[in-house]
Amino acid sequence: MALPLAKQFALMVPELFLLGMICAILVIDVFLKNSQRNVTYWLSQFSLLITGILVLTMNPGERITGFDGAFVSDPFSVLLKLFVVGITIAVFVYSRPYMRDRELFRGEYFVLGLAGVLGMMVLISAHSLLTIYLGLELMSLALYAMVAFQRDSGRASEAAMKYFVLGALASGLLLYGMSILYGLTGSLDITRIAINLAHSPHPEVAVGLAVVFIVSGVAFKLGAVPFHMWIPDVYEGAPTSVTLYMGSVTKIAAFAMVIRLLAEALPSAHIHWGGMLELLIVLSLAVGNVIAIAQTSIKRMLAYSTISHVGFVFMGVFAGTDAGYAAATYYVLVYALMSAGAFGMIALLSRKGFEAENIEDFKGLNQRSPWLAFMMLLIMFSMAGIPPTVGFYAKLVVLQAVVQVDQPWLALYAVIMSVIGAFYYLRVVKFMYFDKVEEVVPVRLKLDAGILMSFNGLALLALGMFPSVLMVYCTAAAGGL
Amino acid sequence: MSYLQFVFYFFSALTILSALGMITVKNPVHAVLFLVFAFFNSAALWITLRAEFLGIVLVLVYVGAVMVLFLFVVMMLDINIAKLREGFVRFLPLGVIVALAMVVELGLILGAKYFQLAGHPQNQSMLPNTEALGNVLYTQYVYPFEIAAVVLLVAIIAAIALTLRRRPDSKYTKPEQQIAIERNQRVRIVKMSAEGKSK
Amino acid sequence: MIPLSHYLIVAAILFSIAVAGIFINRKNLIVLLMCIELMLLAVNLNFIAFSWYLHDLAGQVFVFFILTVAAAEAAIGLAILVVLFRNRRSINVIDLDDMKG
Amino acid sequence: METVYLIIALAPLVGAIIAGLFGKKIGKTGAHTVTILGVGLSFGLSVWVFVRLVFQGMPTYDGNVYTWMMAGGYSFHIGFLIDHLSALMMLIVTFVSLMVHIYTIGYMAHDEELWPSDSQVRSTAYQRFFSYIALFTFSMLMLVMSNNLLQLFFGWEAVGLVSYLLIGFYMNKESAIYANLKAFIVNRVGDFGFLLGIAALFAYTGSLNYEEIFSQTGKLATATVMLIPGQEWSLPSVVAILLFIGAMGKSAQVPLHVWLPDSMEGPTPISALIHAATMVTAGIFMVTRMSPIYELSTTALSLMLIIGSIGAFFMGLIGVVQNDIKRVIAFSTLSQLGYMTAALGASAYAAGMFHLMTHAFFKALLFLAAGSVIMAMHHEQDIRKMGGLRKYMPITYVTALIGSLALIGFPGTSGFFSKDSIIEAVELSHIPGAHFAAALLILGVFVTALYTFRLFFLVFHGRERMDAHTRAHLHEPPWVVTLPLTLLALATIGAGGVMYPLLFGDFFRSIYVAPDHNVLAELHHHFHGALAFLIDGFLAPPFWLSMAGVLVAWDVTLYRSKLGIHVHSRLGWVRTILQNGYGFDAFNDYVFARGARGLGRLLWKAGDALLIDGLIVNGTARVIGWTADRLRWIQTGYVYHYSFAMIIGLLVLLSWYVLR
Repeated sequence: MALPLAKQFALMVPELFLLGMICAILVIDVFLKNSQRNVTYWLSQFSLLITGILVLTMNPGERITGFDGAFVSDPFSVLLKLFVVGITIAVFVYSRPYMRDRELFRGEYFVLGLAGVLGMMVLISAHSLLTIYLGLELMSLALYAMVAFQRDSGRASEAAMKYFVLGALASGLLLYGMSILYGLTGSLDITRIAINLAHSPHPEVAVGLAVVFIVSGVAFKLGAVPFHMWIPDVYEGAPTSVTLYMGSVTKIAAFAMVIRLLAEALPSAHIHWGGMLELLIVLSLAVGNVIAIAQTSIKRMLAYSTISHVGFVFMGVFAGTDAGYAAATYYVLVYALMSAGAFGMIALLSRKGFEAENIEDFKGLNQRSPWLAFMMLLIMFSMAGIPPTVGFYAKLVVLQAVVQVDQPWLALYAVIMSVIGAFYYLRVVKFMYFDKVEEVVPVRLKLDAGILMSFNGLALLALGMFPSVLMVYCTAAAGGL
Repeated sequence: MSYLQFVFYFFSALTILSALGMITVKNPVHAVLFLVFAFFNSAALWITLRAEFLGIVLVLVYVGAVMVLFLFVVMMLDINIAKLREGFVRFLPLGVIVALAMVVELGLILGAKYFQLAGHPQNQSMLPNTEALGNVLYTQYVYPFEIAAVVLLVAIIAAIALTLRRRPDSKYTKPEQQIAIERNQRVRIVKMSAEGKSK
Repeated sequence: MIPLSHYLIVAAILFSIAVAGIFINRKNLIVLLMCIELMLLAVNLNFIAFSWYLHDLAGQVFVFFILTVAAAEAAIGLAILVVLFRNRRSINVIDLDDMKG
Repeated sequence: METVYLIIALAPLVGAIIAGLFGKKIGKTGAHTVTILGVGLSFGLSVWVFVRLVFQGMPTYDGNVYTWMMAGGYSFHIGFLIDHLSALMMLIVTFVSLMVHIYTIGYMAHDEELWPSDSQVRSTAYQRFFSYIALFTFSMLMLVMSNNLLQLFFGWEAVGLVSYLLIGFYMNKESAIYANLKAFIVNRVGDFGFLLGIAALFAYTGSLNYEEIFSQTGKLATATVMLIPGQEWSLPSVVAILLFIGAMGKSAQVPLHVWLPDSMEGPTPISALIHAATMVTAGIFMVTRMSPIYELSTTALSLMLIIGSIGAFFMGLIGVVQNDIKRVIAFSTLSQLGYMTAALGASAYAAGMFHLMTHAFFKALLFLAAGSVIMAMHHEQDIRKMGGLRKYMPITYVTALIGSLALIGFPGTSGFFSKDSIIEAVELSHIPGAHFAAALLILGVFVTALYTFRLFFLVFHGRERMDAHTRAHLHEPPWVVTLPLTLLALATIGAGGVMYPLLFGDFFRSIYVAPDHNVLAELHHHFHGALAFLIDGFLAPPFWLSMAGVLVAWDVTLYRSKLGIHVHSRLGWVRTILQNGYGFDAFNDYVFARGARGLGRLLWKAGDALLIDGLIVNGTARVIGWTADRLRWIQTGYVYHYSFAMIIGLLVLLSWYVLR
């Protein structure tokens, strides 16, 4: 069972490499002049790229645990890490002009961003309560700082403060649940907790207590109602480049935490957390979709839409079957892609002294840049779940998973709610295509960002037409849990 | 009541009271001090559970560093105390109700028979607490230990990135330039004709 | 001997006080940060109590890491607080309502 | 072989993409060259496949080429089923499409003149048009080559899409946009039924693959479904009728036929290809493909028989009073589609398919000839302003005559073989409603001859009623127009005699006909070779009826042209009824369109207000909007409220799930 230490370290070569690069960048950045900040940027991108390649090449192809069960490498973690790293690259590309215009283009931003990625990777591979907590905190601390990064902005610091206080509260809830779980099972290891809970009788009520706190904690990180309140404010207040980061990749990591805690550690308590998730799903779908309609800020609108998407992700988890976990994985990966595209679009359309944060700012985008408008159309269609974009398929597999566990009413409810939700996505499309602007300001677009955005948008279409390409991996990932 | 029980109830009561004090006093400096007091008492509680090392760490590191940081910030920020306490009483009942509900629910579960395990714990290992912790920390828990190090690194970077301000207008001397000064840069000998004596 | 549940109940009370403190306190952000510290203290007590009664060191190790993380968290929290104060000249919770709806 | 099939389907798509995306760069010549090459390749390969399949006994191909998705134990594929039925359809589609492509070079050559000079799309309209028709060919091929209902549905929607794009091709014409919208809405009604039918089949058989569905017909036959509590309905009937509703939309059957006459707003080559020869026959094809299901339900067959024959007779009547050259042919298409549907209803699927083929040839021919006339007349479409064109356009004249004779079923032409066999099949059928249908179909022969030759005589014979300027410029169109006309005319004459054997025996192996429905087998007993059939044809009542029709047409248009006016004044009300198309349009306008418009306005207002200024005025949207505004208040911006919500949530979960 216990591998030699060298082999254990070999499992986490990507993480070690990334850590080394973080330290290196931190030191190199100190010696750079402000005009040479691009060096930091390219170094960060290079680190991410190599990390991604390492994740691929060091992929054991099976489930291996190391460090006394604290670290696990399985198909699930490899898939999620690849997406985290890949989408972060896109996030950095989208945010470069935005950061530069606002004098935020500093080395610390990239160091913190990379540290956040490291935290996500730790979280994704975490296999004990301790590493879950540490990974989560590593990610969250980097995020708190990134939200407050625009130091002269009152709104950014307000958002950071709200995020921090509520995030710490949620961490506290999660920790409390973990402590009860530890008390019940006497172990921090996920596998041992699962075995212990399944094989020796435990008082229902006590398990329920632990589950309530843990569900509350993870629901906060993903942003399910009623633990969602931070999302709109923080998304709106944070610099768009940070919103982009936290809106896309961190959801993947948070989802990994949900799977590790609920699906792997507590499968025997499905009866408890299933019911709780159901309540959260019902509330999230309603609140997210309905309030989004009344928004005028596109960042807030997308924040509420996040909440409704979280409802869908939870529906997959709620099913509690392998098909459900695969569907939820698929959904969250697709969501990260869509949200990176949507927030990335906001960042790309912003200029010096102008934030494209109102829905009205998308007016007449078709006149200004037909191609970007088309990409945004694809993203909005995908979020609304309109075929042939991948959003439709993602919703479909989730609904299917729910129907298979005999919850047709929940599926029907979700469908109705997403029809309501389609309203506000289409509103953006309407603004882009049917409203005219008097003065047509051409969009100034960097080549790399343009290519990546095209890739991002077209990927949603291509995946929608050939959904099985990704679904195969998701099914394998869920099967390997 | 045994000695241990007395110690337990005494310190528990003090911890809870100082926690209550913390959330109710007006002056934030007092609040910090109440929290410090709560930490001291719970350190004592931890020691009753034979966790001497953690108890001492709590006092030395936590109270000694973190709480002092709190105090420092409280005093650094110029806060109008009187204004801060307005409207407190209005929301107190709601807070009390929710907190009580929570205590009751948690108490019902925790106080019931489920958590009565091992009423008479025996001292399982002869190793002192500090040594036992040290043994596992660098072996079994080396991975979490490394992550914790990164967490601290991130905290340092974040704190500096957020608060460090280079003031362009601040004046400071450069010692190396002061040392490397040459005489002729400072003293100029001017030749001039002597002034005529006044009459 | 003191039963385990006594420790747990003390922790639960501390936890509830911390939670109540977070939403009773409408004026001072620093007290919010302190409430979070108190909450972690309650969790730590839980872990240590379990650790002792289960004869398992893992709980204490967890507490060790929680203390580390909490210190880091406090540092960042206070840094954000300072930034906020510089921008707003206030740490009044009620003033934090630029974004809503 | 799989590669060949893929090439057949994809070659037009490649052409469409190149012409559509790079239209500006490759220019007009590039656009038509690349699309014609694509379609030509498909046609060549289709011929080869057809020959191999039919004459060299190559086995039927049924296989999947790509797994589109696997979900929850079900898998959805893209695959091909190439049997005699689909090979025939491929042949028809690619042949007519190729002809239309070539024809379009001539027809659209000066198309820019029809656009306002400031129109942005003007410069690429030509390329766009070629891109569309090539895209249409691809979609239609996907539809007919499919081996499952999902892909069929994909093709179904795709051809619909291209059809809407082309009806509204002249997007600056309001009538074109209106027609476009009408086609869209009417087809949605049909598609809704179609989709429900597919869903019902999927629910009961767990598959969308034809093969797998048909292997379960035994089980399906006795299945019942309860749509209204207490009412058990036979599942095959429900499915068959739902699918037929889809066919009604696409194949323009009464009462969902209203979009087809208006679709003539599109350029004429489109009317020939999409709205006469191929797309509108997709419904006929689909029903034929699903014959094993239809054979389980006499109810559905009877329904088709009645709807088809009503369309065949009454739509033809309307054609008699139309004055727009394209609208006359459009109503003729409706009538002929009625014949095909009636054939399906009589279980004479092979006869329906046969008529589909011959109709594709002669109707495409007629439309293209009409287009040729329209071109010569400088886009004048009113037949009252034509006349005597025989002299000026001999090739068009001859080909149009061949087409008209085929349409009225003159013995020897292809139309004769196919239409006569339909009539006889219906006469022999025992399905309820068959007698009624047979009577209407036979009367329809007279009507067909009447409107066809009324049109023919008014256009090509008699007094020249156009103005002097037009007359001076009358001339035969270029070879790219006359070549397709000639080729189609040859096909129109030849197809009947050559292809006649496909009616009988097991040519269409995939068609299943219940033994007691098999009218074609019965017909076969009376059949003593094509020649005998031909001679019989001269003696049968339909021939005399059609001759009477021609005579009457001649009488009212040429011999006693005043008589027409006389009749008009006496029977004005009949004419009004006919010209209003039995009031279908008016009815739709009053009930559906106005009702829908009212509903639409309601929703539009709600949607619009919501969309434009975030305020909600009306309807459901108002409730949601109101709720949204209320719910927003929860988001106060205060941290303590946020944490309070979290704690309350926690307490609720705790109390609900733990302490219950």
